[in-house]
Amino acid sequence: MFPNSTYAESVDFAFWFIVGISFALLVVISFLMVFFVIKYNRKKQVKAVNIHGNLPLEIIWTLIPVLLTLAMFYFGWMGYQDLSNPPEDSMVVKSTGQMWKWTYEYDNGLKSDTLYVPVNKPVKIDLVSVDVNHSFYIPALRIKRDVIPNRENFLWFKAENTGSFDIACAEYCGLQHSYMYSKVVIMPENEFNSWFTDATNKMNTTLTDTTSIK
Amino acid sequence: MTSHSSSNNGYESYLDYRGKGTGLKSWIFSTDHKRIGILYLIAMLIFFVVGVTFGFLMRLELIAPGKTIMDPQTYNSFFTLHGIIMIFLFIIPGLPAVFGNFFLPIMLGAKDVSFPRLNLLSWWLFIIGGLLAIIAVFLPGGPVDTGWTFYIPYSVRTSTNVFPALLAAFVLGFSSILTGLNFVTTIHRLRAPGMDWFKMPLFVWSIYSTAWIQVLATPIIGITLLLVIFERAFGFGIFDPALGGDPVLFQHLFWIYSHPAVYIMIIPAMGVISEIIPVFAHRTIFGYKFIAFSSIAIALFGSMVWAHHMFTVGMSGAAMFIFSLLTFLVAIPSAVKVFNWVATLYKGSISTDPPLLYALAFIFLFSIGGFTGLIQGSLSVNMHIHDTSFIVAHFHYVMFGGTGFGIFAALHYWFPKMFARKYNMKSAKVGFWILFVGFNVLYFPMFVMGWLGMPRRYYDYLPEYQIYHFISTVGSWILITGLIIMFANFIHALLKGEKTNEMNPWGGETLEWHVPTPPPLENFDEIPIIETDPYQYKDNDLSNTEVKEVN
Amino acid sequence: MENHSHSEKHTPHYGIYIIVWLALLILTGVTVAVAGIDFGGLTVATALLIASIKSYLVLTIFMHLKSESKVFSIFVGVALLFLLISFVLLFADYSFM
Amino acid sequence: MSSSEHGIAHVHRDDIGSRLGMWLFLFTELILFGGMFIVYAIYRFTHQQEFHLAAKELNTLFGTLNTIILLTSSLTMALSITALQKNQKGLSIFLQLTTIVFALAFMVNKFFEWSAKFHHGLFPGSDVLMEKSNGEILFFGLYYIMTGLHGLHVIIGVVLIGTMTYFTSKNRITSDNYVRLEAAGLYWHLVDIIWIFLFPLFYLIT
Repeated sequence: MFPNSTYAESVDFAFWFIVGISFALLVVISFLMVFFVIKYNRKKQVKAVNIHGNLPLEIIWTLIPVLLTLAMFYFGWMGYQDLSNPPEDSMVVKSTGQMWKWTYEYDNGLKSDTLYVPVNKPVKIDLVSVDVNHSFYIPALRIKRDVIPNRENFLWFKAENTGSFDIACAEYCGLQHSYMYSKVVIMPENEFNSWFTDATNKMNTTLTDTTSIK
Repeated sequence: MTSHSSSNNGYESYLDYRGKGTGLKSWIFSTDHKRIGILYLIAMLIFFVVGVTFGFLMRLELIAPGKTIMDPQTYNSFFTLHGIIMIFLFIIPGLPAVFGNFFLPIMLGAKDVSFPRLNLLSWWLFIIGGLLAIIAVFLPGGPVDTGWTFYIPYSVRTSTNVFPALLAAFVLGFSSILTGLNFVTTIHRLRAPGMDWFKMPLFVWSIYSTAWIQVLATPIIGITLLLVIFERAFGFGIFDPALGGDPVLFQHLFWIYSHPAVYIMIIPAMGVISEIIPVFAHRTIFGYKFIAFSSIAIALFGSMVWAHHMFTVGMSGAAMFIFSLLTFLVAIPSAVKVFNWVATLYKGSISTDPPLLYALAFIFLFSIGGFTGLIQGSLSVNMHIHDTSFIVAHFHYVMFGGTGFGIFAALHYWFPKMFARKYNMKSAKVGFWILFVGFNVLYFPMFVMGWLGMPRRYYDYLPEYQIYHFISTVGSWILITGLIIMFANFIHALLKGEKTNEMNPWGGETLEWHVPTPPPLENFDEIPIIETDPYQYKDNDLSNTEVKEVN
Repeated sequence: MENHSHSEKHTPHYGIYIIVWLALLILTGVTVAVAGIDFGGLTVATALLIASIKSYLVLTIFMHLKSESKVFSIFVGVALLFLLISFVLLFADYSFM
Repeated sequence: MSSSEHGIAHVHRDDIGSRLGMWLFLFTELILFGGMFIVYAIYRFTHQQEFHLAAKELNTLFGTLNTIILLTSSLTMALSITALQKNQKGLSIFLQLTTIVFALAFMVNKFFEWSAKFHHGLFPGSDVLMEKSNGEILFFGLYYIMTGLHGLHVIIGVVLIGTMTYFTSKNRITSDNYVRLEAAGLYWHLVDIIWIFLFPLFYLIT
């Protein structure tokens, strides 16, 4: 699953940065444990030595983790800063979560159950829930935000490649929670525009139809 | 267990004591801290088996996409009940209520806890809470399906039996508070003469910081659940968004308790490890004060990081910054503990008996749990992996790999003292290795699929995740085999195991190894006077005086 | 550690309690009286300040914290610190929204 | 170290320990209410105007009267312990009974206050309340739960102090063994402290 935005790339970097350090430390800890257990095994009849502690060592292994974790924090925080500041020129789509489906509404009132967006253009998603908590999650873009009644949440992204990706609900919301999937379709800008115009026209005709029947 | 008639070596053991009534009555109304510990142990293990069964069945359902053995409603109830039972009825009482009760007074050189009758009341509240949780399954309306987190607004909307489940958690909270209150008072008031704070065993330090969290944090969940009960029953507007409430505020209050609760679960396990490692390395613990103070530090900082469970709800930037930063810093005292444990193995005389194996596995698995905790504490990464099976894997590594293995370590370590029986060492080791392998096969794939985007609490999943789910389910079978071997070994030991009155089978130096086996009714004929530190191992020093370093 | 003397209490007096009671009544009067005045944002702060003074009196005199050993005051401090942490961190979220 | 009677688990008198335990229990009560104060604080912060409006419905006179009653009952409770310490058993019992009378007066007052609210249709889920703004619904939800739970604590206090009065009259609480009376007193003062905060926050923010 390749990352599909600069934000997703920064998430992947922070992830592998922490995994790398953690893995190295885990190897050291595990190796030392196993090594000591073998080297100082009671079967070798060697007398144990009482060592009550070592202050410089304690300071070192407190300070080094502090520095490492501060670095980890830094990358996570910088990435998040990016996510919480959508560009001014973002296209806004309102996403409504309800048990158990998503509906996307564009600023001209056009509704869709699949999220069509143009590639390389910032898209801001306003998140609205009409019943319980949901969470809007696009794994390919590494973004997620809870959808909570009475709360105005949003997220934004700028996809770098076209394609069709899953949108999942990540906050437990009852019986059909695991079926609350939909798709985000990222298309080239001209394709998106023609879809948007078509769909809008279709919507307007249906609207006039219903009014004429009345 | 009641069929004990161990030889009387001129004293009355707590197992033989006949005071108030006989048989069952002499147990369930006993105020003796050791009997109460055993009562907790029995109750807790029964709930553990039930919880494991739910987990096993869920894993079986997930072996393939689509319906395998149950419908989604049943699955949703199963993960809720699995969570409620494992957290409130197994891990939280696991170490403090069982081994804290049994060994804390002995390790302090006391005859009992400060309030023995209150102690018995705690156990009864625990049982009442457990019964309420069972009622929540069988009442019409169907088993509760909110997840153990009871998030608003789903928990005021669903028609299932939320009410008894909330009440159960509320009552269990009180049981936990009373235990904590009892332990804090006991540690302050009943230390034997000469036992100053830095002569206390490290298990006592860990129970002390745990007990404080129990007293201070639990009321918050009590009141929060009570508010939800009122909200459901009488239509008050508190958290319900339809009445203007804020569902996020519920989450805040829930986690103000439930995050420190994680430390209620893990700190005592760390205490057990700090006991076991010096005994089986046969040398003094490395960095006693650092381990002791890190328990307090974890308790303190642990109460400041709750909102890292809520990074995706849309908190303010300031809150995100603070909670993420503190989350990283709370890892430091845990790291310090791990380093000190490993250093304690250095130049020891190590005997690889089952308790040590469990302790080493604890360090390994808890480290993985801790490191993956760092990954989640990172804000941008959290946006991706929050509420995926990555989280499920992480907290099982901490809760099961950490606390669960800590409980098993404690059982193997203290079993001979508690029951005056020997278990089979070989079976214990076989059981351990199968359990260890099964554990990793079961939970590690969840990290991978979580990173790939598999959300948690999913009854069904997309086909691309099937291979990981399949491996994980196979892991659950291996793990359960290990558990069966372990429990069969204990049951066999209880019924047919070799009786032993050996006072100190492992060569421990804390006080519980200096009372007879099984311990007498009031632990000590005469309260001991403490002159030395808990982990002396003076016999090491005779030939090695020149290498000895003093802190 | 054991302290078995349970008659270590200070010599009891009625007078101090009555003085504290009078002070509490006066403070109640003050808080009702100033509630009508609009201090802007300070109204709540004033009310809470007076309530805190009243609680302090009850804690130290009626509940004997002043004459108890130090560990009792430390305990109260720990409990209040926990509540304070919860308040401060929660407002770190709500007041910067 | 007195050796304990055989067969009875550990008879050991430690008054400081008992009081320490009681204080720890009081913390849980304090934090129980603390949780509700947190909810109150947040909602007051997010719904300032509506809370002001809603608080106008509450009767300051009732509130002030109840504050005075409760403060005075705290005084009589404190005095009853001093009386016992001075070995004035009769006076102590009288003061304990006075405390109970004040507590009951508090509840009677509360009863009239709540009745008046119900009479105006202001109770959880009522039509009158549901038509009001979100902030007002939250305010009254909190008002009923917080004063209600406090009232419950007053009733528990009455039972507790009543039991202590009985013990005192039967000489099970005496001038050299009164730690249970002290514990009951501590509980009662905590109930008072909680009211000291409830009063301005609900009645005086109009």
